Amino acid sequence: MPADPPLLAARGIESGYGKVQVLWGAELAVGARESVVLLGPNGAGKTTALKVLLGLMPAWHGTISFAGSDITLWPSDRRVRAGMAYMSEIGVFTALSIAENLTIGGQFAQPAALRRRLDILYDAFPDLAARRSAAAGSLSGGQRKMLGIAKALAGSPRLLVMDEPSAGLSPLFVGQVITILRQFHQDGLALLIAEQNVKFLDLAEHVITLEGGRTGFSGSVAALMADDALHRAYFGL
Amino acid sequence: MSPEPPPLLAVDRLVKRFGGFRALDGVSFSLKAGEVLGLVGPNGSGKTTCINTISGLYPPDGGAVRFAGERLGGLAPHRRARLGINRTFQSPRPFASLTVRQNVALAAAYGRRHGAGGTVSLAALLAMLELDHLADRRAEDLNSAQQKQLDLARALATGPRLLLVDELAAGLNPAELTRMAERLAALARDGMALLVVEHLLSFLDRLTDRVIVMNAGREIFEGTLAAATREPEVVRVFLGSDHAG
Amino acid sequence: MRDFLAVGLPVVVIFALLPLIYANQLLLFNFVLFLILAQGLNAIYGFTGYLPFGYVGFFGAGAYGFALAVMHLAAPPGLALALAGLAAIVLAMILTPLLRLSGAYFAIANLAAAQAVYQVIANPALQEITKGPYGVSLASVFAPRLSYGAALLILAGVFALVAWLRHGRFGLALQAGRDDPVSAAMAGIPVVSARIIAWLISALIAGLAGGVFAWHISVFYPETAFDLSFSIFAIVFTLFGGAATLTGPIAGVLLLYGLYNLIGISVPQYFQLIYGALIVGLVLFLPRGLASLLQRRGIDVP
Amino acid sequence: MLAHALLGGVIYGCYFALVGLGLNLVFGVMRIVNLAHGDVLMLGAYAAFFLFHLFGLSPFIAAPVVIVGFFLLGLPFYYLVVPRLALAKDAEMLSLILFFGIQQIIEALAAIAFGSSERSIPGRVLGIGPFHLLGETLSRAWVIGGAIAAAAVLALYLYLYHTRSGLLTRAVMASREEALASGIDMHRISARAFAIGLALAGLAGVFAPFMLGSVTPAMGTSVNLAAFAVIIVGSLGNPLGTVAGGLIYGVGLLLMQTYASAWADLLPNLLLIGVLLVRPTGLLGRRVRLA
Repeated sequence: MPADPPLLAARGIESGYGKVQVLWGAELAVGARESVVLLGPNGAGKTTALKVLLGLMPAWHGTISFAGSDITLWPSDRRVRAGMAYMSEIGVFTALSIAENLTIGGQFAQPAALRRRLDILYDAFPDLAARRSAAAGSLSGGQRKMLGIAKALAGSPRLLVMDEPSAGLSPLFVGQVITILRQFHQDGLALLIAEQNVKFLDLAEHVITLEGGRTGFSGSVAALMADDALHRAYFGL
Repeated sequence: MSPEPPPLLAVDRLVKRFGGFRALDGVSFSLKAGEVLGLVGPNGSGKTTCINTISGLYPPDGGAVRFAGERLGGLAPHRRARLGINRTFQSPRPFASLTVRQNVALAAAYGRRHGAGGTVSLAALLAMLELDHLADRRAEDLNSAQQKQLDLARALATGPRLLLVDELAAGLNPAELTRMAERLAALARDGMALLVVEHLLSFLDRLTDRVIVMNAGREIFEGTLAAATREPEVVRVFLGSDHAG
Repeated sequence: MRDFLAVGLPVVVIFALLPLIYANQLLLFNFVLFLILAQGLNAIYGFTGYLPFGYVGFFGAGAYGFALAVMHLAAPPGLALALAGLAAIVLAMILTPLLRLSGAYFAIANLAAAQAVYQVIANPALQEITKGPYGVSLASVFAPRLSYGAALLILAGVFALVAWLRHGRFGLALQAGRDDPVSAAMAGIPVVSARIIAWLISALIAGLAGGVFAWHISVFYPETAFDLSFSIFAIVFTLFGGAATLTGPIAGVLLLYGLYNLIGISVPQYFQLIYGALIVGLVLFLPRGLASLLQRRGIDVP
Repeated sequence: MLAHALLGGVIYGCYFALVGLGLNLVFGVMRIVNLAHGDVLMLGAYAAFFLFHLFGLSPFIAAPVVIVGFFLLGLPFYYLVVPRLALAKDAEMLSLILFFGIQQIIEALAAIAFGSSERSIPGRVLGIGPFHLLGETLSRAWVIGGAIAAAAVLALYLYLYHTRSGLLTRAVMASREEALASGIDMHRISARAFAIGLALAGLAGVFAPFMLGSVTPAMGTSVNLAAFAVIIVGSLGNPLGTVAGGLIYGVGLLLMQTYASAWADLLPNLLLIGVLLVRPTGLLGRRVRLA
């Protein structure tokens, strides 16, 4: 167990939409350079949890810290500046070009640093390099997902938070997404991935399940498999 | 051999497209009076689209919906309500500035089909859904569980023969869940047909054992709920891979 | 009916008696006129959420409907008044497709429509028919006491109508459609046709107001009958008092138009300034008007 | 006559593109309907009038002064008003009513301060003598007004497509939701767009005395209707689509003035209603949200 305080820690998070409460005291932690997969069926509150972590929705209760600062009340642009990146389920601006999407991802970087970063990303995503000025909307679903990842990585974040990267992807592309994420993770990127696709467990060092807006299981993949937490989270039967 | 009466609801190869995306890709099923059918599947599989199309919010792009033997075509939602089709919404949509009583009374006044539902009074309906003590409160002042009950009360006030239930369980506590399941079961016993979209399978399990599993706008399984959770294809769709068996 | 007897009728009676003790009948008439217009706007904005910036278009159509009926048909005032209402309804029917637009576009398109009607009527090319920019004179039917009485009758009818909208099934159905058109449809409410009926009713009220206005002042110009201030005043009075109530617009008219006259009409810009500031303040701090101060405390405002 | 009308129409088209530009930028970025847009234009016109008559400054000097001044006023004004609006349930409708109130305030203050008489600046301050273009003789003031408007449109294009801040602005226009998710500081970008919108309206105002005729405090409403016609005919929410709307409007206006001058005033209103009724999605592009 790492003795260091986690990179990101959320405690007792409650939140929701209007009067509809979705999260009822969720607990989450991601260590530096750690990869965490947040599993759960739809409606369990995964997207809401991620939005609260990024400041896109307010936390009604609870605290969030990142890299030693209490960020509970920070606006989202400040969180992104501090090293969090978020890839929503949409992930890209379809009306803008690939290069523009990446520049938006790296909006807070110095021009020279951004150029270097984009060179690295174009190497890692050759499909994108070939069509820099094409509109993101002209890409296939899988390529869009890749662009979404590249955009989120353009700001050289310490932690990448992703909402269902597998949504709408064929199994082949899911494999490619996992490969590319593993590559950046090995270079030190911490990951928090909300998924219902169990395939992403391949990438996980730690698994957390959300059940009805509360943290259910939290532990290693092996422990998850030993327990029947998985089946319970998904089928509740 | 007397011919079997037609089912109350018959959905025949229903197609609904949004741009190039096929939200419903040829779904067929039927439902008899007094029957409960569960509709499950991952997000985006087309469950709510199915309810929206049957209730008339979306015109279908192909296939047909027949109700009591009649093809509905492009019939407007308010006319479907008067035929006896009603629904609840995933997140409740009350008439926020009206009182609870006005919400339900309007549905009874406008939505009730001729000669239907005369047996249940407004007061009894409010009492049944534990809204009687809130009758004069504005709907916007209710909490989310109460708004869900109001949604159901309003749908029931129209005297439906077919009730489409969209994610009623989310956000209810265990005691509320139990009462809600009992209520829905009682409605079915009285002859109402129910199509229930639900993520919380344990809730569905108390209502029916007949389910359809959808994925990507298509039906991939029809059978009992227990069998569904053992079916590899269903498990794969729910978990996204064949990791767990 | 209770609201009408408690609130509407007393106001009508007071305005029926005031001429006995107060000589400025034109001012009293203007009060009655704005009471009618504010409630007419309330009928569409309060109950359906559609805000007609060009409400004055129906008022002007009514005024000219009345004038044309008198000038060309030699119609007696009663018939001319009916034709004034009809003119506004016809205009509203032509503009019914605007209801397909969402709020802001509806408001702007409606304003453009009012301007267009004004430009047609004021056009010198139509001088033969409308007298164009030179205005009309209806001295033959001038009868201020009669027209004041007619205005009071219209006011009583409008009060009764709004009281009915507040409690009747139809008005509740309109409000349901305003709150959520989708679930209103599932409650069996024909949202679109109900909205159209409210739209026509609201236009009719403005048309009658315009007709009785033409009758009462008898000499006027296109820019008088299509003065945008009629729209602005009706909106401000309704927003200030609280839409979708009977009392709100009445309070708005009595307080704000009272203030307007108390300080004196000589510098209308000061009122425009005050009204503008009021709108800004209302939107930012009290979007549901004075009535909501009471409603928030659970008090039902008739 | 036709060639003259078409050429004049293109010049006017450039000018009306500028009139609609700021309104469309503000709508595209904030989904706010700035009903005081025409009144801001009116203030720009008065600024030019007084700078000329009190200090003898030509509109060429008034233009940069107004652009900078209105931009600097726009920033605090944004923070004072807009963030509160964004919290509301129906922000678009509420913004309409709010800016309607602001319009009334501006109009009243202008009438109190400047009186209601018609003001103008002699056309000769923009240069003397007629202007010859493609064999037609045109008013020099028209040509200059149109050219400056075209330059302003080009400047906005360069800002939106060739600066990082412009890119973020387009990102917000493309998707507010994704812009938030990408960590874009919405308020900073929106405030800037709002201030630019006011500056563009002010600039259009500086040349209004030459393009629209005399200036009065009450001119805002008709300018607004023209501006709405332009952006609805063009492409709502996409500022550069405004150019097409402006050209259609300008050519239409000159043709009407040439061949049916008595009815020319009807054009903006009929165009606005006609487009909204026949093709609520706008002639060229983005949807007008339907009820």
